[in-house]
Amino acid sequence: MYSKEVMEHFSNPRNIGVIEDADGIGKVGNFICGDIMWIYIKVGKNENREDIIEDIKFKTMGCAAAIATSSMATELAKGKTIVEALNMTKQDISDSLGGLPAVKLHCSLLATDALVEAIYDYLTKKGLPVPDDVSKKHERIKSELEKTEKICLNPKAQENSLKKD
Amino acid sequence: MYSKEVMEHFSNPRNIGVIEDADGIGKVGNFICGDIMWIYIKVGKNENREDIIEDIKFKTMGCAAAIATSSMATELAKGKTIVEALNMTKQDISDSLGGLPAVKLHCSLLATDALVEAIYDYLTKKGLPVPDDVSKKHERIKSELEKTEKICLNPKAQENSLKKD
Amino acid sequence: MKRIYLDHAATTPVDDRVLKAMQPYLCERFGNASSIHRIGQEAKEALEKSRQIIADKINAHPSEIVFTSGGTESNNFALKGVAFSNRDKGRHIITTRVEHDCVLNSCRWLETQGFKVTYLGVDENGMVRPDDIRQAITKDTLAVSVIHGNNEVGTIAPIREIGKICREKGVYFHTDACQSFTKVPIDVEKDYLDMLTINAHKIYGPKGVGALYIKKGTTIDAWQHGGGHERNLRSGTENIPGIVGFAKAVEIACKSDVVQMTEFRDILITRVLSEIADSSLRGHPAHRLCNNATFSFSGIEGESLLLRLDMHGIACSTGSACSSHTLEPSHVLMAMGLSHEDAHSSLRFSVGKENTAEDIEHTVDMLKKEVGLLRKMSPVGGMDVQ
Amino acid sequence: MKRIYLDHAATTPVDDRVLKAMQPYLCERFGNASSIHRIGQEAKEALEKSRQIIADKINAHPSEIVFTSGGTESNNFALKGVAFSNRDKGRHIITTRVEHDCVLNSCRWLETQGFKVTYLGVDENGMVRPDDIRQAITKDTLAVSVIHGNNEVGTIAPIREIGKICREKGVYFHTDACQSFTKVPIDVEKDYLDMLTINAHKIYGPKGVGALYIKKGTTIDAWQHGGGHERNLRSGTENIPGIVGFAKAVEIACKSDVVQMTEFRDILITRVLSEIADSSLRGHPAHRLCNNATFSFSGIEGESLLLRLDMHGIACSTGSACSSHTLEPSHVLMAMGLSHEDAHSSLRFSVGKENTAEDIEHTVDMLKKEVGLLRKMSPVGGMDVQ
Ligand SMILES: Cc1ncc(COP(=O)(O)O)c(C=O)c1O
Ligand SMILES: Cc1ncc(COP(=O)(O)O)c(C=O)c1O
Repeated sequence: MYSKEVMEHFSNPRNIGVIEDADGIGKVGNFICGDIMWIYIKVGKNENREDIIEDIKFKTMGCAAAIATSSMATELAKGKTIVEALNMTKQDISDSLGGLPAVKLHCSLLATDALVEAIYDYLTKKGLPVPDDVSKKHERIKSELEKTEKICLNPKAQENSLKKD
Repeated sequence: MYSKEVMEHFSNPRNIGVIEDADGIGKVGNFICGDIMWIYIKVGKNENREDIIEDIKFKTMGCAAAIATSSMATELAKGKTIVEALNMTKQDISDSLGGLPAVKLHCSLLATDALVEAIYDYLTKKGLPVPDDVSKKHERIKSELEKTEKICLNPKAQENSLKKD
Repeated sequence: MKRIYLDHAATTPVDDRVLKAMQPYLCERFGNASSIHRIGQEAKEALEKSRQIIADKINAHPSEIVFTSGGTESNNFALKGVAFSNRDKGRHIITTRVEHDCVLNSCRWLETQGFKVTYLGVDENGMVRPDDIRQAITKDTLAVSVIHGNNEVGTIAPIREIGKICREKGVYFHTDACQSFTKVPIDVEKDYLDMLTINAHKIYGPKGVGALYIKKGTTIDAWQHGGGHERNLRSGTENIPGIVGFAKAVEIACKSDVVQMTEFRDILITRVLSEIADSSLRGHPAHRLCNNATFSFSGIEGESLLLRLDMHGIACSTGSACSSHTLEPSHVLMAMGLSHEDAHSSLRFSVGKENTAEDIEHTVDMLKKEVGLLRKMSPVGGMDVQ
Repeated sequence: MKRIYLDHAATTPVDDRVLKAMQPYLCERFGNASSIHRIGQEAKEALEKSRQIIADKINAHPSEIVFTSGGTESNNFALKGVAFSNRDKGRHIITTRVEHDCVLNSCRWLETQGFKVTYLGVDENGMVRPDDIRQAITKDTLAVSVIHGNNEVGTIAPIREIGKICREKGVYFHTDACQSFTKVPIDVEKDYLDMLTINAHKIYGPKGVGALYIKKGTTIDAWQHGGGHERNLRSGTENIPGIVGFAKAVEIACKSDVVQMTEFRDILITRVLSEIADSSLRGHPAHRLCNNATFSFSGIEGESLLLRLDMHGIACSTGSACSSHTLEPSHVLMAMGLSHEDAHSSLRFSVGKENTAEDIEHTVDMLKKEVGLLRKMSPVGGMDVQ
């Protein structure tokens, strides 16, 4: 079901934990699927004086795919400039993991979302200019979170589930 | 499927053949089931000067039940008075054979019918009085034969058959 | 007494290699293919490998194969699933009068549900005329279902020709290939098939397993609802040992077996027709299954001949169902225009790969003897034969 | 690494004695039970003997047992067969929100065919209230279907009480006993059952075999049409080895296995609840299947815990289907009023007779370890536990 890479990152996830004095925190979650992901970043500067992700940690409650994508996303982001990190796509993550099952692709989106949110948090906290696309992404993420929370409270939503055995 | 007695009579049927100078011949058949039964009788007298079935033979085309009931019916009838033979029921035959499958019960009726027809033939040929119930039976047998022949010529009849494998 | 089994059209023994392939999946690798733990995933792998093998055999994509509990379920599913799913597009189905009962009775049931069914006749060899199908197709027609290799008389229908007509007319084409599968080549592309029924227990695989090929894009409703197995088309915990056995049976089916069965069938036919008077071959003389030899022996009822052969350890089958379960003669033989008498006097021999030349010779010898005996008993035509 | 299988509610291995009973019917006594020759009649005898064994187990008459391809087919057949056969008498069916998907999805399909279905809720233990059923029955009600032993949380429904209500009200009562069969005594007379679904692969029998008990006199249509097998109620060549295996599995099921499973289940429950913080038992604390222990571990998603246990060779199952096939949480847990989060954090352990005490102890040890690890990773409630 899962690739070897997914199982490897799931078995030995990198960058677990919190950063106590984090510069930004991104908290996302899809309550329906049951995945919740928090990403903490510490921002530094590289030799070109660009903002880079100096340290990154995550906390995830979720399926194997959610944990593996968290691990992979943090691995990929570490050391990247903020601009590079923002350009990371869910495809990048899933490719690095040797692919994800179709129903699990949303996990890799969740990881990029968490990273965007952490960066957004950092930018707004610092009073730095927030690029347009980042604002837009932030709005989308916020509204989706609200939507899934609403579905969770709506008992109708659970009537279509399938369970086998 | 069949009782031991049926299989025994089917394997070694008694009284097969024709009686060239028969006193009576009964020819019955259910074309739909594919059973055709001819019974030949030779009539003699017992010590009380009653008509008895001195000899009896049959020719049958039919399933195992048809052959076994022919064999059993002729066995049972041999030596009986005509009155006794006429009183033989399909139940007598099927009981003597240790029972028949439900769909095959009609075979034992066929055998008693053939016997009735042979006796009817003997009585009418000899100009002897035909008891009322024998006439009635003869009429029934004749009309049933015509009915099944008609069904055979009616292609609709075959539309409901079931075949397994 | 050696047993000689000549009823392979009814069912076959499980091949040793099939049993061996199945065995690990019964006691050790027994997982449920829906389970995500390792033992479940092993089952899933076996399932998908089996699907691939079967798809390859008929030139299909694995995602087009749905496993079922057998030929009966596949035929029910194909006909009812397509009918219910497309009832707003039409209500008419075309089939033939020589189908297996699971097709006929599915159609009859559909008639009670508001569908109209045309049951096409066949010629005296049991062959359906493609032109009849062309003419029967109306604007209201949803699907055509024609048996590939007839289970009673062995006639092989021209499915490619029929498939072409259906494709041109835009109606679905389904064939029931339970008897022909692995005996006659089938290519779902070249034969223009939209659906194809196959099963395992006719090809030395286990009972209780079959499949339905469903061409990608076919509009069909699931017929057995539940946990969403088989891409939501057929729910129910997958019978992994059975499916693995099915695939193995497909894998080991080979040309040389077909050649040998054909040879035995031909010896049987040649000897019977030349050595037993008033015997006739039923079904098409040339376009027939490699293992089917069905005869009528005039003056004899099939069941009694069958049972007398059974006493010699020889197993065959009546063309007619009269003898076992109903009193009516075979609908297939009647559709071919046989009289009731001829229909009742029919016997089907279906050879298998484990038969030997001596089996066949011995069978003909016993057949001659028993036909003679029964004819001596028979009032019909009994005088002039033997 | 020793494999510890604790997913017996999904499927069980085939017992050696079952395999041994089946084997002769695969290769040697492979006949078709419809064939009238000896090899067919042998198969028929095995079929009827098996039917007797199963009938005896539930206090039914053999003629009331119809063999099918499994629990899914039996449930589909029961519901659809009764609905279609009685549609002129009524259109209403009552079931619960905690049924297996094959009951729920059969009902949903029936809704598309003009039937009305009431899906009754349950209490927080997954228990249906008989009084709700009494109140839901209207003049239009045809049948009530309630799962006996719940496959996810193990709660055992009071079928005798429900059956009595149905009998009084004159509506058919069906129960899906796939999980409870041979674990909880069932008596079709005393439990007022009109229909009962059972299958083999949950009780150490083979996959692909089940049965439907149909009380004599019940008005029900066949759902799989064909050659008229199973007294015309379910056509298709009978899967004799499977059926023989099913009967053997029933025969060897014994009280002492139930006692042992109960003991292991209780060790599991006691240790988990006392040694793992923020863990809760799901399902009824007392009225529960002897082999089911379902927990929620707050702050953890079930699938990841399942997979981490799998790395230790321990096989269990998520209460939620999210992890494998859909993204939604278990409908059973949701019906019991759990939050999405709790539903996602559930795991089902189902013990079997071949488990050992060490299996259970080792499982709890590993569970403690992995729950701790995953909670360290988790943002939810991760601070205060461990
Ligand atoms: C042509 C044909 N179709 C369908 C079937 C039914 O298949 P099954 O016995 O697997 O249900 C059979 C044999 O039984 C058959 O010969
Ligand atoms: C309660 C219940 N009903 C029905 C089924 C379906 O049975 P089968 O897998 O034999 O189709 C299962 C298990 O799969 C079950 O647990």
